[in-house]
Amino acid sequence: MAGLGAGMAHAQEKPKGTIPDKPFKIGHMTFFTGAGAVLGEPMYKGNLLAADEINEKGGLLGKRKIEILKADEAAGTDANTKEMRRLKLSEKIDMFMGITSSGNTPALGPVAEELKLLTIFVDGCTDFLFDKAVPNPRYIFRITNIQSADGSTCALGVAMTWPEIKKVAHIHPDYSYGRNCFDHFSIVTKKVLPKAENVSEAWPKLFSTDFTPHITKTLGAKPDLLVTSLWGGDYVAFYKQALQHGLFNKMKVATTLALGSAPQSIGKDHPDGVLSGVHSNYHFTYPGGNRWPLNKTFVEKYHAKFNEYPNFQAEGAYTATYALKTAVEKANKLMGGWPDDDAIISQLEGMMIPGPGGYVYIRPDNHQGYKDAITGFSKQVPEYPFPILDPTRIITIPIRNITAPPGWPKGEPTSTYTWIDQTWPTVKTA
Amino acid sequence: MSAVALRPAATRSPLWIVVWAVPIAAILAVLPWVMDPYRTIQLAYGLIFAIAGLGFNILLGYTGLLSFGHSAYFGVGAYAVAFMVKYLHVQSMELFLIGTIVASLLVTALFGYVCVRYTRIFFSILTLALSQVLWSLAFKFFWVTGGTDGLRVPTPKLLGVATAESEDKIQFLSHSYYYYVLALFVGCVAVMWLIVHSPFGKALQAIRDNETRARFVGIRIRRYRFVAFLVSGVFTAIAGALWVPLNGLTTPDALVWTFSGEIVFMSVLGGFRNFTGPIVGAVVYNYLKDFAVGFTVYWQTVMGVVLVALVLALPTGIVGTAKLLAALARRRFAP
Amino acid sequence: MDILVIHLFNALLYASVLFLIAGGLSLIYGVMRIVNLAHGNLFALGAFITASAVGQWFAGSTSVWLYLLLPLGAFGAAAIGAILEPTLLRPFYRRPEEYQLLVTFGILMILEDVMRFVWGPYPVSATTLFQQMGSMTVGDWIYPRYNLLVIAIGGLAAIFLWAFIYRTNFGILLRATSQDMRRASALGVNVNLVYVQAFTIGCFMAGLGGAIIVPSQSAVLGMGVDALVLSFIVVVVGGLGSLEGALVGAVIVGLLRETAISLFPELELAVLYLIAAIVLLVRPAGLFGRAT
Amino acid sequence: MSYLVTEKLTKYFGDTHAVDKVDFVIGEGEVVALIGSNGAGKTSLVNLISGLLQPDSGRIVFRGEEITRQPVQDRIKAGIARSFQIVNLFDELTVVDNVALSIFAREGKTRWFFTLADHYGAIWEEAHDILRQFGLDLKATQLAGGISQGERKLLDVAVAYALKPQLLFLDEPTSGVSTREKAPIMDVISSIVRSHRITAVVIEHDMDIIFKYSDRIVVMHQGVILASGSPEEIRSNESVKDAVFGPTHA
Repeated sequence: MAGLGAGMAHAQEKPKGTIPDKPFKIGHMTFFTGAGAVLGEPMYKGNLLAADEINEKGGLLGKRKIEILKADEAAGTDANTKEMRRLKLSEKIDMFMGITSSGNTPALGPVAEELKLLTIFVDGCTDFLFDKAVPNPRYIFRITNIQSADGSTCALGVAMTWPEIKKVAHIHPDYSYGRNCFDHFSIVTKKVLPKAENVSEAWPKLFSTDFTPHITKTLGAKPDLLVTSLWGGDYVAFYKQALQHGLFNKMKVATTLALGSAPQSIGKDHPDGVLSGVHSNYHFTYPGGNRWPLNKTFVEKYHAKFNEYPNFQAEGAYTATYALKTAVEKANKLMGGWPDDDAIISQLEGMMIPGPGGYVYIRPDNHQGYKDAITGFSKQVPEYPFPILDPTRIITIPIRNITAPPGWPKGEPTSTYTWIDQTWPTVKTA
Repeated sequence: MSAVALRPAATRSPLWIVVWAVPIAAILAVLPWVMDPYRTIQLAYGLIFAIAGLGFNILLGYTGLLSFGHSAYFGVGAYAVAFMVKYLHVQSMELFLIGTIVASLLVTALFGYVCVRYTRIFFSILTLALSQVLWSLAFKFFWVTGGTDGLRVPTPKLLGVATAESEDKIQFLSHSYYYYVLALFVGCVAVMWLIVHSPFGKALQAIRDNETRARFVGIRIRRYRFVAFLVSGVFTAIAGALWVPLNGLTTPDALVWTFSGEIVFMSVLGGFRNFTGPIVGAVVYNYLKDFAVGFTVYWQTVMGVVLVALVLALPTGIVGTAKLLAALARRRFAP
Repeated sequence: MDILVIHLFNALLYASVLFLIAGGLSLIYGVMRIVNLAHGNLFALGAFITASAVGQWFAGSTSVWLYLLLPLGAFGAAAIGAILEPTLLRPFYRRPEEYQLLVTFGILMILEDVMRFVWGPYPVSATTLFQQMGSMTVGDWIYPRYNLLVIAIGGLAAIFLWAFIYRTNFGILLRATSQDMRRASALGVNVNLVYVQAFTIGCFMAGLGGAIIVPSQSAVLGMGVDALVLSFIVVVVGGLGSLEGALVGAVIVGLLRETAISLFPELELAVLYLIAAIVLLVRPAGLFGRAT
Repeated sequence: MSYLVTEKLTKYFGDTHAVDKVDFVIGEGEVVALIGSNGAGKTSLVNLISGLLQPDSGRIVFRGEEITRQPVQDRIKAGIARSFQIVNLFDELTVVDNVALSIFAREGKTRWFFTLADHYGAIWEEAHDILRQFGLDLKATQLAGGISQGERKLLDVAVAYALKPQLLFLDEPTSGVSTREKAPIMDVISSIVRSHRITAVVIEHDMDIIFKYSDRIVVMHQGVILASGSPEEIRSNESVKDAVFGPTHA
C-alpha cells in the first residue's frame, strides 16, 4: 500500500452504501504550451500520478476511476473561461483542478462559483483571488501557499542569515507575482532590517531572456544583496549571465522561486549559498530520507514515471488529488453512498492532510491551503546533476506567522501586507 | 486590392433583405429555449465578436485598410466598463455602453488621426504598435488597471433590472443577457448595413478601389478614412463592453496584438469582401477555437492549419465561396 | 566611468541580435514586399537548433570545435525558409498584401507548436560556449568575452551583407527585383529564384541571430513572438526595406532600451512601443525607409 | 477674358525640367489639343493645373481666381475636372456606381451616413442619362473592372464629365485602344463637349484626331511651349515637324 494511502489508516474499510462506478472526471487546466509550460506541465503530471495510484486500487471509494481531461491554459483568459464552462456544462466534469498563472485564478474563480463546480486551484497564487475576486468562496479551494508568503519568507530568510545587509537591489518580472514579492519583501525588511534600504530596481518583462542590462545596473549600485523573483527560463538565463559578470562574488543573492519551478533545468554551474526560494512550498529533497516516507515514495514514483524530479506544482496537484480522496472517504463514512459536492466541501474545509511536503491545513473561512513556508540555500551535491536545498540549513517558517489571521480586513495591496505593516514591531538593532 | 473579381452586387431591394434577415433573427431568438445553456453562451460570444468583426471590416472590406491593432479598441471597451465599476460604481449595462462609446470615440479619434495618413503595410504596423502601447500601459499601471490580476466586473443590471442574488448566473447569461446581446447585435447589423449602403459607404469603397480617382471626384480621402476609423473603433469597443460580463474580468489579454490577429482571422474566415462575411466568420471562429482548445493541447496548430488552408483554398471566405457556388448553380440550372 | 563602457557593450550586444532579425525581415520586405509574421519563429528555431546541438547532442564535450556548431541554427532556419517560401508564400505574390500577412500569421501559430512538440516545455541552453570564453575585466567590472564575439559576428554580418548586396552581381539582381519586379522579370531575371534566395538569406540572418545569442541566454518557448514585435519596432524606427535602416534602428533601440532599464526602470515595457509610435508619426517610412 | 492662364509655371524633377516657366492660355469654349513627343511635359502640365502635382514656382489663374496652391477638392468645385491616361476607375463598383459617385460628391452628398444610396432617385437617373450619352447604359450594372478597354476609357471620361466641369482635361482618351475604335470614342466625347460648350484640353498623339476635333493646337517640347495656333498653321510649321516627328522626317 504505497503512496499517500498508507498515511490514511481507515482507507481499507469498505465504503458504505452504493457507489456508482461512473468514472470521476477531473478537468485539469495548466500551461501545456508557451513559456509557462516549464511550470505548468509538472502540475498535470502530479495529478496524473495520484490518479493512477488511486485507480490502481479501483478508484475513489474503490469504485470510481479518475479520468483527467487536459486543457491548455495558454489559450488566454477568455478562452479559459469558455473552456471551463465547456468542461462543466458539456463534458460534465465532476471537479476542476489546475491553473498556474496568477492572471487566471481571479478570472476562473468566480466562473467556478457560478457553475457550482468543485475546484481546487493548485497555483495561480495571487492574494487577489480570495481578497477581492471571491471573498467568501463556496466551491473553490487553493492548495499551495499564497503569493505574499514568498516575499515574507525570503525577507525573513535574509534577516536570519545576513542581518548586516544595508543596501538591497531588486530584479523582479514585471507582473503581479513580481510586484507582490517586491512589496512583501520590502515591508518585512522594513520591520526586521530597518537600516536596509532599496538602492536599485529593475522590472524585466516576464519571459524575457536578456538580463545583461539589469545585471550591469545592479552591479553599478554596489548593493550588499540582490533580491529577485525571476523563475523558470528567466532565472536560468539570468544566473548564467550573472555568473559571467561575476555578480555572485560581489553580493549576496536571495530568490523566491529559483529552485522551485524546474529543479533539473538549473545546471552544475549554479553557485552555492544562494537563498533559493521554492515558492515557499516544496523542494523534493525536503523532508529528506525516511524522516517523511510520503515524500520519499512520491519522489521515487514521480521520477520512475516521468524521468524528472517533481516541482512544487507537481506536489501541489498530487496533494490536492489525495485531499479529494480523503474528503470523499470521510464524507462517505458519515453519510454513505457517493457524497454530493456540499458533503465533500464540508470535509475539505478545515482538513489537515499530510502531503509529500508536510501537513497542509485548509482554512475553512477562505478555502486557502496553508503549510509551513520553507526556503533554503543552494548546494551542489554529487547525487544530483543540479543544485538542491542544503539539507543542513533548511529554513521553515510557520505559516501563521506570515499570514493575516481570519477576519483581518481586506487591504491594499494585500491584507497580509497591511497586517504586517500595522501589527509587526520594528526590530531595534544596536 | 482588386485582384479578387466579384459578381456585380445584386441591387439590395428591402424585400430581399426581409427574405433573408427575418428568419435568421427568428431562429436566433428561439435558440435559448432549444439549445443547452452552454451552447447559447457560446453563441453569445459569437454574436459579440460578430459586432467586432463588422466594426473591423468597414476598414478592411470597405475602405481597404488592414488594421492589425483592433484589440486596442476592443480593450478600450472592456476597460471602460471595468473602470466604471471600479471608480464610478456603475452597475447598469446601458451606462456601460454609453461610457464605452464616449471612451472609444476619444481613443479612436486620437489613434485615427494618426493612422489614416498611411496605408497598406505602414497602416497595419502603426495600428499594431499603438495597440501594444495600450497593452503595455494596461500592464504597467497595475494600481489603476489591476495589471495581470485584472479588474472584476460583476453581473450588470440590464434595463435597470438587477438580477436576483438567487438567480443562477448561467441561466442569466444564457437567457436575459443573451437576448440583450442579440438585440444589440441586430441593432449593430442594421446600423452598419445602413452606413455601408449609404453614399458615405459608396465613397469608402471608392477610396478602397482607387484612391487617386476618389480624390479627383472631390472626396477628402483622409477625412473619410478618419470617420470610417471612428465607426470601426466604436463598434469594436461596443463588442468589448458586451464581452466583459461574460468573462467577469478584464485583463490585458484582450489588448495583446495576437488578439487583433484573431479578429482579422474571423473576417477572412467569413469573407471580408462581403457584408455578412465577418458575422458568419465570427460565429464559426468561436466554435472552431472552442473545439480546438477543447480537443487538443496543440490548438494553435489546428488554428494555424485552418488559416493557411483557408487563405490558400478559399480566399473569399465562407460567404464569398457560398456566393460563387450559388452563382455557378444558378447559371447551370438557369433556363 | 567604465560602467558606461559596459552599458555600451550591452546595447551593442542587443543591437547585433536585433539587426540580424530586423535585417532579415527588412531584406525580405525590400525584395519581396511581404512582411513575414513568422520571422520571429525562425529566430527561435535558430536558437533551439544550435542549443540542442551544443547543449544536448554534444553535451559535456568542451572541445573548441563546438564553436563550429554555432551557425548550425542559422542553416536550419534557412532550410526551413527555403521550404516555406515556394510552398506557402509563392501563391500569394500576385495577391493583395492582406493574404500574405494572414498566411504568415498561420505559419507563426504552427511553428510555435512545432517547437513545443520537438523540444518540450523546458528551456534548452548551450552555456558551455558562453562559459568557455570566460570573462575579462573592464575597469573594476567583469565582462563576458562571449558577448564581444556576438557583437563582432553582428558587425561582420552587417559588413558582409552590405558588400553582398552592393558589391556582387547577385546583389544587383536582388536590388533590381526589389525596385521593380515586373521590369526585372521582363529583363529575363528568374524572379522566383531570386525570391527564394532572398527569403532564405532573410531566414538565415534571423536563425543566426538566435544561434549566436542562445549560449548566453537559453532557448525558451515564446521567444519568437517577442523577437517579431521587437524587430517590428527596429524596422519602424530604421525604415522598412533597407539594411542601413535595420542597422541604425537596431543600434537606436539597443541604446534606448539600455538607458530605459538603468534610468527609468518602470518604463522598460512601454518605452519601445512609444518610440515606434512617435517615429511613425514623424516619419512614416522610418529614418531610411522608402514610403512606397 | 481668358478662361485659364498660367504664368511662368515651373516644375523640375531633379535636373529634368518637366514644365519650364510655361505661359498657357485657354479661351472659353475652346477645344485645345496639347501635343508633343513623350516627356515633352504635357501630362505634367495637366497634373499641375488639376492639382495632382504642386508647382515649384509660377501661378495658375482660372476664371480670374488664383488656384495655384488650392487642394484638388476646391479646384473641382471651381469647375476643373480631368480624366487619366492610365484609366483610374473604381473597378469593384458597377459602371453606374462610378458615375453616380461623381454626382454624389459634386452634390456634397457623400457625407450622408444614415440614408440608403438607392433612395437618391434623381442622382441615379442623371447617372443613367450620362451613361446613355456615352453609350455605356447597357453595361450599367457590370463591374467597372469587367468591361472592355475602350469602354473603360469612355467611362473614365464620363466620371470626369459627371462632375459638370467648366474645364475638362482629357489625358490621351484614345490611347491603348485599336485605331478602329479611336474615331468612335472621339466622336462621342467631342459631341458631348461641343453640345454642352465645355472648354476642353485634349492630350493626343494621333494627328488625324488632332486635326479633326480641335479648334487650336499647342505644341510642347522639353517643358516649353514651342508653338500654338490653328490646325492649319501648325500643320505647316517646320520647327513643329522637327520637334514632334524628329529631324530626319522625310
